[in-house]
Amino acid sequence: MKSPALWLVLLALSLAGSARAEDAKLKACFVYVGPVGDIGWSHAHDEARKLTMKALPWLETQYVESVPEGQALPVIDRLVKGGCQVVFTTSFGFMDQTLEAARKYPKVVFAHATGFKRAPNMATYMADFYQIYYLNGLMAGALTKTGKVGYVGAFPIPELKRHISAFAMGVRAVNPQATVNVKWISAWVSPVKAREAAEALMAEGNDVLAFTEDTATVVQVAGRKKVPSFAHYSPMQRFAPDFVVSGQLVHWEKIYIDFLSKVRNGTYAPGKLQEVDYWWLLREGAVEMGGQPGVPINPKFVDALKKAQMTVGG
Amino acid sequence: METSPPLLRLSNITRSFPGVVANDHVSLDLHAGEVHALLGENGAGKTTLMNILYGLDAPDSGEILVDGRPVRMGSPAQALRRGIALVPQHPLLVERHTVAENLALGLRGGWLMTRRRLRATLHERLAGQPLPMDLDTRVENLSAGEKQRLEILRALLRGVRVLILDEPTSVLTPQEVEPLFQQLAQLKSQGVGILFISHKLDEVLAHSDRITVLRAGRKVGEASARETTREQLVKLMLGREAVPRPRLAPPRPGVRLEVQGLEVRSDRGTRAVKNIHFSLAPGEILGIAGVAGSGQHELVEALTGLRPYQGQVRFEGQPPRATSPAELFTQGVAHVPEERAAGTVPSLSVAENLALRTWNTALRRGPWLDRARMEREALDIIQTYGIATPGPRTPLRLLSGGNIQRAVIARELAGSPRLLIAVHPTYGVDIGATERVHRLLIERAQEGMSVLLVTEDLEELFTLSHRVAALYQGELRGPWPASEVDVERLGRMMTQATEGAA
Amino acid sequence: MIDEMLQALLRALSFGTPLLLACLGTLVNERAGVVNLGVEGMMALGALTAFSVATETESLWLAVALSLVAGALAALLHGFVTLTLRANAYVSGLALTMLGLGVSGLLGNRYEGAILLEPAPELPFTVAAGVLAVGLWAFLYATRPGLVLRSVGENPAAADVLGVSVGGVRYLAVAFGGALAGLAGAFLSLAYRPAWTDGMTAGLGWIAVALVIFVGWSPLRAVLGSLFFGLLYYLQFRLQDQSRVPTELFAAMPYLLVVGVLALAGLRRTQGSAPAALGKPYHRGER
Amino acid sequence: MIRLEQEPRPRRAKVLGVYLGMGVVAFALTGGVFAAYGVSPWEVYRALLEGTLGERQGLAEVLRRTLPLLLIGGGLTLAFRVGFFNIGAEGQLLMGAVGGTAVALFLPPGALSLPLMFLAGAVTGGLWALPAAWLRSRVDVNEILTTLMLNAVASSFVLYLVSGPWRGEQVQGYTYTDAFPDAASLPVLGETLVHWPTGVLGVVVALALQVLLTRTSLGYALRVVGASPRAARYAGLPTQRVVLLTGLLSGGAAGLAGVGEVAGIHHRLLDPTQLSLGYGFTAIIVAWLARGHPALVLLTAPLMGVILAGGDLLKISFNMPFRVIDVFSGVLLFCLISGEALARYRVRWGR
Repeated sequence: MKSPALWLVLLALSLAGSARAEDAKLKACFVYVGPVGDIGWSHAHDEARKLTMKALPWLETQYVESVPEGQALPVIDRLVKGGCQVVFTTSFGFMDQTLEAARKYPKVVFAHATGFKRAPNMATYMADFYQIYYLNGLMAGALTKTGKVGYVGAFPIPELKRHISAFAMGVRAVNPQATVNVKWISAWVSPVKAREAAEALMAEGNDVLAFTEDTATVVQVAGRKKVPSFAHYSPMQRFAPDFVVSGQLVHWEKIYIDFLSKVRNGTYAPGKLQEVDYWWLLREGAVEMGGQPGVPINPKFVDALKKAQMTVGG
Repeated sequence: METSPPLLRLSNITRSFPGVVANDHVSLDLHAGEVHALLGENGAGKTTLMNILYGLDAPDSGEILVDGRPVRMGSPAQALRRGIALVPQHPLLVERHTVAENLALGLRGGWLMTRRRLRATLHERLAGQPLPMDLDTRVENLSAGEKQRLEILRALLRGVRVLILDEPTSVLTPQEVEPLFQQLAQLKSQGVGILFISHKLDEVLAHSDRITVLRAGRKVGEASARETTREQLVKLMLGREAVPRPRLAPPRPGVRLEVQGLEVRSDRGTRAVKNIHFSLAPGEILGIAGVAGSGQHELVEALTGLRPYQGQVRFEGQPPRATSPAELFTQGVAHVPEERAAGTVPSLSVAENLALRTWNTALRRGPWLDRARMEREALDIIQTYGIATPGPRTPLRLLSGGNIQRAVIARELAGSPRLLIAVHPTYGVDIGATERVHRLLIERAQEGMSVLLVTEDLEELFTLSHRVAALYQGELRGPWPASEVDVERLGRMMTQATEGAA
Repeated sequence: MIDEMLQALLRALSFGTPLLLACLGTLVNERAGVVNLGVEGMMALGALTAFSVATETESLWLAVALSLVAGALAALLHGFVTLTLRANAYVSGLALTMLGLGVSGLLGNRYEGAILLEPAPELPFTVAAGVLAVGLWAFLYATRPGLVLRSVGENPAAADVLGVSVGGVRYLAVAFGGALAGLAGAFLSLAYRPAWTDGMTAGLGWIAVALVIFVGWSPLRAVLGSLFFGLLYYLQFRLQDQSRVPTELFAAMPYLLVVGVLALAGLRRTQGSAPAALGKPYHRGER
Repeated sequence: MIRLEQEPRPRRAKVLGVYLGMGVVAFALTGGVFAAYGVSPWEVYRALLEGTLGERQGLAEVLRRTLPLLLIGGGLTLAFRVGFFNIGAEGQLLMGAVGGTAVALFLPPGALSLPLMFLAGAVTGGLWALPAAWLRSRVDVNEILTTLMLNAVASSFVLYLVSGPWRGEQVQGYTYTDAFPDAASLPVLGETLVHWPTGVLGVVVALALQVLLTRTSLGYALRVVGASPRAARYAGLPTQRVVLLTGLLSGGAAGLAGVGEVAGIHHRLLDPTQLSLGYGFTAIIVAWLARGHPALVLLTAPLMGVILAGGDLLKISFNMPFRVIDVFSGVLLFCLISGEALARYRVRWGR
């Protein structure tokens, strides 16, 4: 570069180019609490991110995995600096820091999953399963012969308690004497604990299993002992094709596509988000029943379930 | 022209370590049926030469020839294959294994080795040799002599042609020495070449055919044992004449230490020391002899505050006011421990090592350590006792073994103790250094310090002590005035159950 | 009741298998005098190797074989650093743990959520571990190589002067220890829970290391020890809602028990059975 | 065949050279991992340097990561010098956080809140190391295993607290305590998370431990016990008390770091896996590098801070999996201990 004039021209060109690109693209960034590798929570968000990318050609995304709680702020700092216009934080533990980031970056749109605090530029969202859990509970109640349904739970937090309650209500609806027995394993990902907890439940006579843990361990363990089970969060029917009855699947992309489209067309903008709270359920398609997409109930169990006499609600 | 080449020939072996030339063009021959002694002070290069010969170390230059053919001794395995076996100074045995297992480690061939099979094999292979001990005894329960015999048996199992013995008598009692040399004579008659390393002139003169003398890594002389004299050898070894020792002064009246009915338990909980009585006068040196494991370790630990005991101990008429070694030291009880490693911290500086007794008393200023004073006092001790060190801040590990030992003794004497408990004070120290240590002890005794000298070296015991005693299986025999017993009798006391419980 | 006890025994056997395998491996390399705290890392590498090979080639035999190799190679790295380069074995073991968990997590990314069409049965592993325990006992006490191994761990200098290659024996023992840790990993990812998950070894490697001390370096007692821990791990869930004791206490139980057992072993001085030269580097001529 | 010969007094330049060399080897090896991952190592390292030391925000991140490492590293350096292999700093940090939290939640907030929190954290962290120190000094139980096991126990205990008795009223059933009052929160530098008082404490602790070790008579005892337990016994040094004190000091330092994390970053007690980011293990490297001189952690802790912050950067800028950091730490540790060994020996090839 010899002449300053040429410099200026090039600079102007590149600015124009980048301005147009910015105009064309919206950059959304995702902050995950866990690794995207497992098949649980963060994985599901990342799958949704990919689907959203496919659906919205004008979208650009970036993600950061395994961000510990309490360490989200520096990550958000960097993401915003890197040009993120929308930031999704996907763990309850990020709530306060997302709020702080929203205050710090008033022009950026934030959306926090599972939380309850909002700001003019921070919305909340959640795709919840309680309906499906109730439905799964109905099936579990119909399938149990011992009247004991086992549940391997990660942590006793509201989300799980809500789900287990819904599940138990379903079980009781068809089988008032039945009990739902829970074993907590104090871990989101721990195949070893999940297996021994499932074994303990089966030893205690539970003959149907459901769970919240980010691996398919319980499905596999139950399948080996020919015990019916319900998949959790990801398509796990393939891990025990003959014994997964149903389960829950999530479609975060439904929320992401809707949210980002509205950001793009100006419906959502900083200042307008104070009241925006997605609480999406079956109706919105944010969640789906089944152990595999498009298979709400494993055909192998349809007959058995039909045979069971169900009188819901007394 | 030689008709037959020597069994073993070392030719111009040179080996240097950082800072020292351990072997400087050393050559020697060993013929079949010959006992060849390698004589030299500690640090003269004997051990390095032996390590090279046995494949434990490699020379920088020079050659080893077996039957006239140059060979490369890369490892003990190769040495063994050529019929060269080593009996080290400190037996290299697996203490926790049985005699049979230790012997079996030297056997070749045979994968399966049940106890019964092993027994049969050993009995068969050692047919000519009487087994001196039970095959199922654990080695940790053997005496030093038995361990050495085990080492030799193991060498025989491998079909030995050259047997190297490294200071074989240093851990033996006089009673154990004789059978050793008988056994060596027998091996010699069978055509085995024996290379025998020692710094004890008398036994070298008595039991070897030829003598090679090393000094400071160099071969300074070779002679036939019949044609040389003790004086010549000393001169060769030291490079000068020996200096006579000062004379022992009679002890002073009074009692400094009195021990009555002392009983001490070992780590395993057994009674290692039983019902011991003795007393020690000011200026007196009492020598206690005992082979390893006969209780002297526990006795010393009890008297220095390292081990609880039962019975009565009176120091200057009073029971000791303290039991910890540090407090005992301030009361006037010093301790030169059995092993240098126990009394020193090699990675710390010379000054810090010399402060091991005073760090918490003289050198302490409130919570602080007075480093300036520590170094000042260290310099003082270094000069007074002639410790060869570049300076007080040099790490102790860089000093020679003799200087480290001198530093330990100097530190203990610097506190002007009234009682010194010294265990093997000259162990592993060369003749020159030994002389200096002996002179120090005698001089201090003349000034009134009492010494409890515990050693296996009976020669040392008799030259230093006013009275001598022996420990046998935890019981004290004696003490008697040194003039009333001789080495032979004391040797029997330390090893035999029946004789002489006077 | 009988059913319950049988079930508990089955769980102890199943959960105890990887513990026993890793414990036996560690026991052998400690018998040779080498400390290797990297069991957790080697297990993770073995688990990933086994799972990836099984999914790619569908050959369980090959998967098991390569898990042995992976564990052994990782152990040899530890061997090189500690035996040849003479670095601190404890720190090297920690580094191996970090590296093993890190590398397996990194390379295992693509196998997360993958499915193994034909998982391996658990029984052969369990039987193999049991046979191995008895075999090792016989090896240690009734064969010459066994004696050599023990001697190297007790007094390497004594073995050395008799022509035993101390370094060679130690390298072999370390590799064997690594191979068995790898096999323990393979059991986890092929049979116990046929899938790969980052961090699936869940601290079992560390328990195995502690177990070696607990059982006093005896292969036969290792069987009992691993059964005991297997049982305990299962019972933390089996007993969970049967009492008012908080769940977390049960979760902490295995670790508390390790501490308790070590303390007990210390108080009763049974760790006196540790190989005399354990953790002490040996170098000819530097005694 | 490689043969090593001991070199009693390696030259400083050689030691430094070997260390630097092994550092380069470590970077080259991890560079290989990056390349295998499909990213140019040059680009990674350039971004690493620019993103950590080359900009304010990066520097802030480095500092934030350095704070706990300073404290824990200083304590561990002392512990290693005394021959007490404390690898339970992770658990001691957690227990320190528990102690601090107890003060923050249950004592009336005021000017004394923060000092009391640090004090309580130091005590609880120190006490958590005590059983291991006692077992080690009394019955010779390997402290590596016991401290490690106590990590898991501490983790369970924190979990029990946040999901049980200490669960907050304002957290809607999630497993956290309530947020600390303002008086119990540490001030930070500007908009960053750098809770600087912890840093001040870290520097003070590192220097104090250095002075303790080299200038005091107690320090003399510590060094003797660490270098030669036999000599310590011979001279009647209070070995058992020294080891217990070492446990208390190193555990206490880790406890202080735990208070820093809850009072400076989280402002509440939470799930242990989120609370501590493996600082207790990273600090082992910090301490190992400091080679027995607690003051040296003032250099080595920031070094690991750069690596940790750099690892975060790799996750953000190159979408690399978080395990990259473990690989990096493992390789670095291997290279460093090999380097240490090589520095003390001369390598000879062949016989």
